Amino acid sequence: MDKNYHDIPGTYVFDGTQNRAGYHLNMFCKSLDVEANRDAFRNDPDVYLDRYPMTAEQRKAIEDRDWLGMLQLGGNIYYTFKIAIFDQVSMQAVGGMMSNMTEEEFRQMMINGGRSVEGNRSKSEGN
Amino acid sequence: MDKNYHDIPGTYVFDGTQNRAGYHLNMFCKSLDVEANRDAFRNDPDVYLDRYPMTAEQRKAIEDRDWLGMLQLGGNIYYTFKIAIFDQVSMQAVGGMMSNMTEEEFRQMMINGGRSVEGNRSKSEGN
Amino acid sequence: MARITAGIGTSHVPAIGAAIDHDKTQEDYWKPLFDGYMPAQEYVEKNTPDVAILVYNDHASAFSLELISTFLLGVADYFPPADEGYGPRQVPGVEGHPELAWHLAESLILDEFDMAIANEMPVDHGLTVPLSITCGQPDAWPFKVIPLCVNVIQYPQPTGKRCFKLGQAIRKAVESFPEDLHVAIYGTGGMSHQLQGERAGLINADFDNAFLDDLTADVDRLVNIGHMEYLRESGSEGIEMIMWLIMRGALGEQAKEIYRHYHVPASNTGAGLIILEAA
Amino acid sequence: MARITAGIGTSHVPAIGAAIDHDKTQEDYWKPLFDGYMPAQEYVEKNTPDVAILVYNDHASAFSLELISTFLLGVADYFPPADEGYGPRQVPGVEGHPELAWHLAESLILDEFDMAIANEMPVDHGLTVPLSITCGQPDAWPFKVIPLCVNVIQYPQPTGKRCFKLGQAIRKAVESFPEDLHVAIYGTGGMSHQLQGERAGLINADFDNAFLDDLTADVDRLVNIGHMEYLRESGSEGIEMIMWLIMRGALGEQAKEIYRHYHVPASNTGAGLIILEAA
Ligand SMILES: [Fe+3]
Ligand SMILES: [Fe+3]
Repeated sequence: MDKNYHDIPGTYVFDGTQNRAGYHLNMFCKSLDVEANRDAFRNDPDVYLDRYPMTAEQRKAIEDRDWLGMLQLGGNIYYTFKIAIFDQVSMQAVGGMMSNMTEEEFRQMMINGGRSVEGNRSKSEGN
Repeated sequence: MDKNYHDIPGTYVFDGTQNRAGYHLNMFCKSLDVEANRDAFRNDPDVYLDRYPMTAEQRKAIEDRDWLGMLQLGGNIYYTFKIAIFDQVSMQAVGGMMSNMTEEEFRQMMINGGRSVEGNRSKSEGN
Repeated sequence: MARITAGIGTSHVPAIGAAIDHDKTQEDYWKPLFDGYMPAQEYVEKNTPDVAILVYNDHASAFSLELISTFLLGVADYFPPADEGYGPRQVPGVEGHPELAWHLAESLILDEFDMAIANEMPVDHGLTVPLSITCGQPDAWPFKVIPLCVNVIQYPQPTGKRCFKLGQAIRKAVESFPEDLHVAIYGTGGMSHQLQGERAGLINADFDNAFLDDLTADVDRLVNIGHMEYLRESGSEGIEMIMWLIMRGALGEQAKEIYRHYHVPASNTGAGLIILEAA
Repeated sequence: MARITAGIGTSHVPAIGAAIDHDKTQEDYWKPLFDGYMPAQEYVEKNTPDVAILVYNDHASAFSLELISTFLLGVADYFPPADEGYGPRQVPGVEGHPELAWHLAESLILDEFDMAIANEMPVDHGLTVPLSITCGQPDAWPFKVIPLCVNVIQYPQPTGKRCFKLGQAIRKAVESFPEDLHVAIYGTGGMSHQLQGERAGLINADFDNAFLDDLTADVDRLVNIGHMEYLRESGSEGIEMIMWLIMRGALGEQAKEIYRHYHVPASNTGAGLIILEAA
């Protein structure tokens, strides 16, 4: 299989490898759809996280709300964003944290037409 | 869609129409996979069956262990057979009850090579 | 017989739904977007179908990584709005059309599309936001809906070409349904956006506008866009546009553009809307 | 690279599993059937693959009418035996091969097969009985297994032709896997049987033997058997034989018959077994 999508900068394509690496991390996130689970997680995050057999790195990334780290460790944005919903943090704030901007800067970038594809297409071609 | 399989005698093809008619009946059967549900059903069949919005005919067919009736009302054999497992009744016994034979007669028919396809192909052609 | 008369392509950004639900559509940020939606609402009101086949994706709401379906048809009578962490959207429940849905499932599977069939599922913003965009805030949706849920989250998504072929097969299947039904089809998601990574916030208006153009001018080009091109040019979530190709495939060879609208941004997304009619 | 070398077709009747589990294989009723299985066990012992792709169907054990997948690949590390109402079968758990399974999922979806992907599921007699038939009662199964679960319960099942094409695509996908793996493929279910209705107990040995013959002599005839013919001639549950065509398609144009066995009855079923090698 041609994995040339690894050439796209700043992009974590959720393929089989990522799915396998992040399965329990993502399923933890998915569990937050249920109110009782959100309560349990709020009440005692440590005990709650113990239910999911994650690596120490994954667990730390969740605890630190390290949004990029979660992606790098197999997280999928639709799943990890459930933690942002839990935290009442917006998609713009998360977008900013992943790209080293404040929420307001990120929001303003979007109003200005978004991040340009120019220069963001390819690591190898640098375009 | 060509529904010419209705021409096959003594055969209930589980198509979309049957699926819709029998959904709750079959999902009741499926629930018997779980031991706690089997206990609840054994304990008070009436209360347990109330959980599933079935027609009066479907409910009666279940209560009567009317295996043909269940199929005619949308049951699927892989689901309704879960009731037979619950009752500790064999597939041969159920096969016999659907075709007006004793379990022993049915078993003997199988040992003799099974029910012949000759004469059992088509209602319209009578072959 | 039943007929597919119109196709609607539209983004399904959750924030658009939230803006409608919380009466923000006339705020400065949202007004230009919603002004552009009004003609679409008028079109749908004048041309209300009996049933809409709504092609969308579930965003880890009804389904999860436990079981990922490539193409899934909802055959239920009723689909409740999903709770996406804020409580279910306060919109009407979605009435299905099980007879046509089962007819589609049967036709498509015999036609070599490997559909999954769902008897029970909630529907998330992917399905309800397009209804809000095109129908406003009625007490009940004005038509029945057959959800067609596509995997766009897990790589590999079905190819654009496969999606287009599915659309063509849907057209054939609808036309073999005996009842006289007026059917519309929605392709939803996109347009360019990326929610994740250091490249989050990517928008490619040129890509989006060319996509809108070629839904009538050069369908062949669109059908041959590969996953790499979507990912690179339209952002990792821009690949949702493959769902518009199911809609386009279901309109037959020729289609006429009736209306279009494009606005950046809706939250993190290039928001597009197009109305097409089968020629 | 990986290669598919052998294909095994076999019935997967639950009573066969029960006879093994309860040491009844030497009883009069069962002995002729199990005597015929011995050469297959010897073959598998001499030619143990690294991985087997096991095509089977779930019998309302792991899945239900809530969500029906046409073709589903199991990508997990491990699949526990299902509880089918008697407690789980006391057989070893099934180790998966996630790398090859994901490779298959990706290749097949890009090749326009609309696969579902499952990360967690128990496996029922449909999968474990063929393992028992061909491997006996080991402490652990001698190879890894990729479950490929096919809908054969809900009409319409995928067509025999579609199944055969899926097999062909599987062959191609396996051959593009870089690791050197010896892969076998099982097609299971059938042969003629009908569990339901007044026609319960139907067996058609002529149909079954012709099917076994034509897996080498006239594959084209088998590929073109339609659903009506299966239902009418081989009983409503005989349609499971479409799963053998996935196995056959995965062996390439020519295949050689190594061994076969046919016996009536195993419970309500005409029990067949065949070993084929890719030419
Ligand atoms: Fe989406
Ligand atoms: Fe079976």
